Amino acid sequence: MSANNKAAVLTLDPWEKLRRHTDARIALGRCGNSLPTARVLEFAFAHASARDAVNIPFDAKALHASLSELGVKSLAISSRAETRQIYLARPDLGRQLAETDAGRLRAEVATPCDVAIVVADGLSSTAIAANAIPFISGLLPHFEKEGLSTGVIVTVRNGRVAIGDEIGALMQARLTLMLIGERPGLSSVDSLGAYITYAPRIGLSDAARNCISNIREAGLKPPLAVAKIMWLIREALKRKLTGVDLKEEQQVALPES
Amino acid sequence: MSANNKAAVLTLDPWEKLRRHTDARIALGRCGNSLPTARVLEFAFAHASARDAVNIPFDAKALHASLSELGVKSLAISSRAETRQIYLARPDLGRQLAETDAGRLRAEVATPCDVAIVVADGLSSTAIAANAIPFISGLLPHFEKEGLSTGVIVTVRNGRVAIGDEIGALMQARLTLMLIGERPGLSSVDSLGAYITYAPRIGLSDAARNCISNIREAGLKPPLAVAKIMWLIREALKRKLTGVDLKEEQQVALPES
Amino acid sequence: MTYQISVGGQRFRFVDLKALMAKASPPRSGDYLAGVAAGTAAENIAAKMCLADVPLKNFLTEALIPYEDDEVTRLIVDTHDRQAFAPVSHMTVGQFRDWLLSPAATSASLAALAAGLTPEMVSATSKLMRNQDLILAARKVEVVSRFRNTIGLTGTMAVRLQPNHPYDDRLGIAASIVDGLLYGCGDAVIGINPASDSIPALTGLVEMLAEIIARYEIPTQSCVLTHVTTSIAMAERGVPVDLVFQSIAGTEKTNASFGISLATLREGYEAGQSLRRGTIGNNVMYFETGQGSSLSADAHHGVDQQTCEARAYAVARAFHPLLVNTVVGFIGPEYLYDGKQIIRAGLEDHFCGKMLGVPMGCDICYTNHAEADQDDMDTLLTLLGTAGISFIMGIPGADDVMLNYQSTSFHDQLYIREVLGLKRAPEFQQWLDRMRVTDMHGRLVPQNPCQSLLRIAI
Amino acid sequence: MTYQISVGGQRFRFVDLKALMAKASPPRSGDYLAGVAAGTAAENIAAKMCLADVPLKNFLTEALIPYEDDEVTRLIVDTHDRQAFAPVSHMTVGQFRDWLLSPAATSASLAALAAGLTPEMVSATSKLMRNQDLILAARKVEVVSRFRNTIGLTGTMAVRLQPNHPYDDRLGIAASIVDGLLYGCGDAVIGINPASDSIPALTGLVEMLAEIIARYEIPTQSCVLTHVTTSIAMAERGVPVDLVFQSIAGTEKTNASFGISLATLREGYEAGQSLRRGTIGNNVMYFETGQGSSLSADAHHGVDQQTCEARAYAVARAFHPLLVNTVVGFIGPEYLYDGKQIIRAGLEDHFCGKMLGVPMGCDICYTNHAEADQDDMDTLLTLLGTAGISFIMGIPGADDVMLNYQSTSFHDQLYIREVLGLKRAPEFQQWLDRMRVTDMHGRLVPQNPCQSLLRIAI
Ligand code: B12
Ligand code: B12
Repeated sequence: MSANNKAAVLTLDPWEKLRRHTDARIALGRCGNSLPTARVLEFAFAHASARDAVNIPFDAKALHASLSELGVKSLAISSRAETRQIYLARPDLGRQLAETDAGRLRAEVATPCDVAIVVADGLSSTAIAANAIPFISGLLPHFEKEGLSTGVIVTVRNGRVAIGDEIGALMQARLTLMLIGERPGLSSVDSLGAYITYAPRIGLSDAARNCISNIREAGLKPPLAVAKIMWLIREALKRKLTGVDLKEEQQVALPES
Repeated sequence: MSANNKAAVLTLDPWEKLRRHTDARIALGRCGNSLPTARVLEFAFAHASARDAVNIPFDAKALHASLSELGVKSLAISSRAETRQIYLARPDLGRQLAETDAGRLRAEVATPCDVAIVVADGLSSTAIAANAIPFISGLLPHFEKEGLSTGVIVTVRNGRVAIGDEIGALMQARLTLMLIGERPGLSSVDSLGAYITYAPRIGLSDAARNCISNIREAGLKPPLAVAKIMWLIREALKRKLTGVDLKEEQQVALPES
Repeated sequence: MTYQISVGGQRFRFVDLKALMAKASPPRSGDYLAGVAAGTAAENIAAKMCLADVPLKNFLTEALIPYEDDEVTRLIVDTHDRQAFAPVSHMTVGQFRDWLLSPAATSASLAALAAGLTPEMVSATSKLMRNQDLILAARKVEVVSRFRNTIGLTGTMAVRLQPNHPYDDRLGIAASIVDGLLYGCGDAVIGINPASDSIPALTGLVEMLAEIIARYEIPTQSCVLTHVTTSIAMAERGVPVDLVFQSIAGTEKTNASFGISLATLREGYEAGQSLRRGTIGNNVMYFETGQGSSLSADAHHGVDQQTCEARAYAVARAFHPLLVNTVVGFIGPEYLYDGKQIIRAGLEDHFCGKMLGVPMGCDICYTNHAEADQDDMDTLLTLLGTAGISFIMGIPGADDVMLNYQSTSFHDQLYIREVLGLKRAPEFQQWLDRMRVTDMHGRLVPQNPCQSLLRIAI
Repeated sequence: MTYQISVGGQRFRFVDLKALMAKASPPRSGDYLAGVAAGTAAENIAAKMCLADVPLKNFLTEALIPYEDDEVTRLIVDTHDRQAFAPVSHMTVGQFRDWLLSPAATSASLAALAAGLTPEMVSATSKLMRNQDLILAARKVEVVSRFRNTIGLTGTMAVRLQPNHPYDDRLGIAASIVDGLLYGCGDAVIGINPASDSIPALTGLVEMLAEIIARYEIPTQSCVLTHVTTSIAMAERGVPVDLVFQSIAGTEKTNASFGISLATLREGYEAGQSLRRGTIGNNVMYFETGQGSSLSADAHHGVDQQTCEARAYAVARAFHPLLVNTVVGFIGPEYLYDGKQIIRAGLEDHFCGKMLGVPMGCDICYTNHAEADQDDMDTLLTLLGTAGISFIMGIPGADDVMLNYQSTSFHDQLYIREVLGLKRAPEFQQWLDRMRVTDMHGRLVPQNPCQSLLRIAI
């Protein structure tokens, strides 16, 4: 029996050095055809952590503090999904403003604006905690330079992408920029998505938006994401549309790997 | 294609007449190797019904009314499993008397008795509703004839077999006779089990009991079950034991099929 | 038309065929969310019983979504082949289930029948079937498609190599491709979900894949899973697009929410054909689907989510796809709550797709907000392997670092090949032997650093 | 000895090996009920990681239930074969898992190893394994046992014909036997659970089965599943008992609650042997087990229910059983809550039993108070078929009209044979051909009313 012969049990993959190019789980090796024990358990632990990440409550207070440091006014509202459990089961409720909040928001809106910036926890409040401020602080100077007005920044607890339509409409914005926590993965629980919708109003479908995804330090870094979104916003306002008919054509240099 | 040829689809089993001997699902036929649609759906409906049967609440009032018609005093108590859901999840609680009930029972007990009769819903209150009275009304005349005393008949909501140990001890009974609803099956949701335990006291195991099962009209009919239990009770009291060392040896005629 | 039945002393009424179908569906969260599910277990079974007695013919006259309102309904009705339907046209849904499981239903008779079946018929039938029935019937069907290799032969199972990267880094993607090829994956397609939507960036990815496939003469095809309109734009510029991808769904309105219509798909199909990049076949489309998308887009018309899904396969088959992939647990628990519902849906989708003649694969997967884990994936993989699935996903370590969900891994496909003896697409298998990735029995051989495929990632 | 580990910035402590094992178990209701389960998913995985590093040797010195207190522990320790253990004695639990899945673990090496393994070792290993691992490893093992036919050969699966009746009516039982035989079932055993506990009644049943087997020269064995002491009593009176049955569990105290001890089992074994009724082998014992029985009897000593169960197989193997059957979902949701937990437990039990060298079958089943249905049974059946299960149950229509639970049916075994190509015990298959129940490929042939086996039920 070759039990004493460790080499016969584990087959290593001689391309481990490729791991520096990606977070993907490559070159894991195998015992027979199977994943080695250590890899199985790492995966299981990552799964436990990702599941927890879904339920970490959104810290709106901290976000609002940081926003006011940036000198921006903000307003915290909620969707109709009152608990995290309801949020998961009822995406329809995550797309609607809690009843009293529509009024509160309307009261805040003095004049129409170009871009309504909305920040929602989505499926990962961690994504917001980690990436919303880096993104917004990179974005606002561009807005200022290009003369784009924003209203109050609205933060949403238990929000879905489409809730930005109602918010943008209430704010009489030409375009909604929604920053939302993407569902957590095993290797990244902090990935941010940015969705833009021209002429936001209730009832739009996803075909009417554009999206930039995987915004985070180990993904599309916030400064690069800002450059991409600025290109899209400029084109959208110029061509008066977002969605499938708007295709990103600019050559953005990707970071070195 | 032989689709038009119905015979090629369904293979019948030419022993359907054997069905008169049993409720078992025999001679179902087949399409290829599979169960015909009608049989699959009958099964599914029976499953839905059996699941419901587990949750039909125990109608203690009706039982007590019938018992008093038989001229017997009875006392309704509960186990510590307060809801049906808790009952299913926590068999340990189903084995313990609710706190105040022990006192209530003690107050009822004037003198020791030979047999403590306990009736518990178990997993099927339907079994109790259908078979407890036929069984008890057949049993009591034998008790009277043979001079066996019983105390108050105790009925238990959300009870397990072993709760009879505590009750029998409190009643200072020589033996507990527990009638309990067996878990519902697809073809019978009303099957009663009868368990006897000599010298009942907390902490006994099932090795110390005997059991008669499947008591119902389409199973072991109540009168026959009474005959069997009387034999066991007599032997138990004579030999001062129940459990694995007590084996039923009498030749009981089985009903004709 | 209303439907009714008495069972167990109770009378059950169903306002129409749509309601009957919905209430006959095995329980799942999406149908509850949509408010179309049965209220009790008894009603659920009664609906099945009632549905069992509905003649298959009824589905040809009683459209679940009106002909006038929906181009998918029009496609289904207009392309229905009455002659192919004839052999089963006298049957009820229940009799059809029996027939499917009987020896009368063979690989040949089922192939001939496919064009005569509508998605509603097969969806209805599946609702009467247990898991074992879905497996038994599906494994009788052989759907073969070809581009640069042969997918779907009985006894084979292909794998999509899915080398995603969070910012489309070429070396990162290449590293995953190497990993996948050296684990013997990639015969279904080497398919990247791009994080980016920028045409220049996507073009770069398409070219990179084309180059790898050409350099190593890999008998497989590539795909960059971007929006069909983007693929069309690239094809028009002469970018070497192999397969044209699109997410599709079973109602016109859902497709509209995806920014497509049948006309868009037709354009995509023609764009793909125009490039003539297939060598042994012309199946140029790669579609993805999944229960819940119509409800998510508020475009389900009160039709249960499984039937919406089956209708997506009718959309697919109109374009002779190489691959149709139900991404079964991808969206989340609001549509398929847990492992059990995902497993059931995976088996249903595979069965329905195969019955309709579509080359059906499954992304056996779940998200981190659902009640499921890798054990459930092992289970569904084993069941679908037994059912004769055409292809599955291969993702490094089962963890997609860009789409944020878990699927099947390169190791998982080895597992299922080992226990069920499933082979790869024959052309690809020969190539693997030639490249010394596997031995002649298809078993992996240990690699050394001189393996030429390693050069892909430098 | 305490165990600890740091993962993800958190430190986890486990007071002893018993606690570590319990907290490393996949979630199940019984371990929660017992208060031994991990509190969080993170703790559960951390426990697995910690357990992976425990040397297998530790299980030989750190008894989960003290040697002094429990005769099952004494049996395990006293019969442990150090020489058989040698090849893996240097491994940790995690390394042992890897080894099991590697080509080093073969049918031959695993057979040689069995006596060197303790139930705690295999239980610990299983806790690190995914469903696919449990399948892959178990299918390498071949455990063969014999009485009047050969059970457990690779590529075969036997079926217990279970013809129960609510009041042991002979004709009722005979009717179910006819049904089962004509569906090609009964090679594992024709085994009745008697409703009655009366010795005269039981004797009648034993004689009836002996007579049927003799009259039709069926190469199989019978069993009346009464208490072992009753079988002993019958054997002493010369009643033709083939197999001696007993429910067993993994702790002395649980066995006591069943009214047995190792000594009782030894007596039963000798009683069975004394009758010399086997023709081609002497495996006379039939045992049943199932997770949860120790907790139910308040006799688990804080050990998790799966480990208690694995210890039952150590009890079983001491008596060279013909059949060991884990009745996996039999007791109820308080031990295995739903289909998922039942499926997982079935795979674990099969794996652990096979590793310990026991001829493992499974009663794939559930009760009406559990969250499970026939779809879950189809799933588990397919998985266990793939894993190489020795035998399963065959019950008319899957509905046991006496024990009140649902299991696998005569039809179900046909399904799994069809999709996986599993054969019957060879002697029994030959008999079925001879009796024109099946053709030479083992496929059922249509019957007519002249089939002589129909006379069993008149
Ligand atoms: C889930 C998902 C879907 C689901 C959405 C349904 C649902 N109920 O969730 C389905 C499978 C239907 C889907 C479809 C498509 N998706 Co998508 N999807 C995702 C995914 C994995 C997660 C999104 C998320 O977490 N949202 C956050 C939650 C909290 O918000 P939500 O309100 O519940 O989710 C909404 C949005 O996610 C939106 N949505 C989903 N995908 C897309 C894509 C685009 C372009 C837009 C505008 C909106 C959109 O749909 C949801 C319901 O309204 C992301 C990857 C990622 N890491 O984010 C890709 C992703 C966003 N999708 C992508 C693409 C390309 C598509 C398709 C266009 C593919 C195609 N060729 O058809 C289609 C069509 C989208 C559309 N216009 O409707 C790309 C976008 C690339 C880009 N930069 O533009 C991403 C980044 C993945 C990828 N690289 O392939 N998708
Ligand atoms: C479930 C069950 C078991 C479970 C019990 C564990 C549990 N937590 O439930 C297990 C698998 C461990 C079991 C074991 C045995 N059982 Co049993 N069991 C049943 C079953 C299917 C259902 C019981 C029920 O619904 N009880 C009602 C619920 C509400 O009460 P409970 O308090 O939760 O249940 C307790 C009793 O059921 C008791 N119990 C279970 N079986 C037996 C058997 C005997 C003889 C006694 C005294 C008590 C007993 O254990 C439970 C926990 O304390 C019945 C069949 C039926 N239709 O009733 C057979 C049945 C009662 N068992 C039977 C037998 C023979 C046995 C065994 C003796 C088999 C053997 N040879 O070892 C063993 C040992 C029992 C013992 N002395 O402990 C026979 C009894 C025949 C008779 N007339 O005496 C029955 C009728 C089935 C059969 N025909 O084979 N059993």
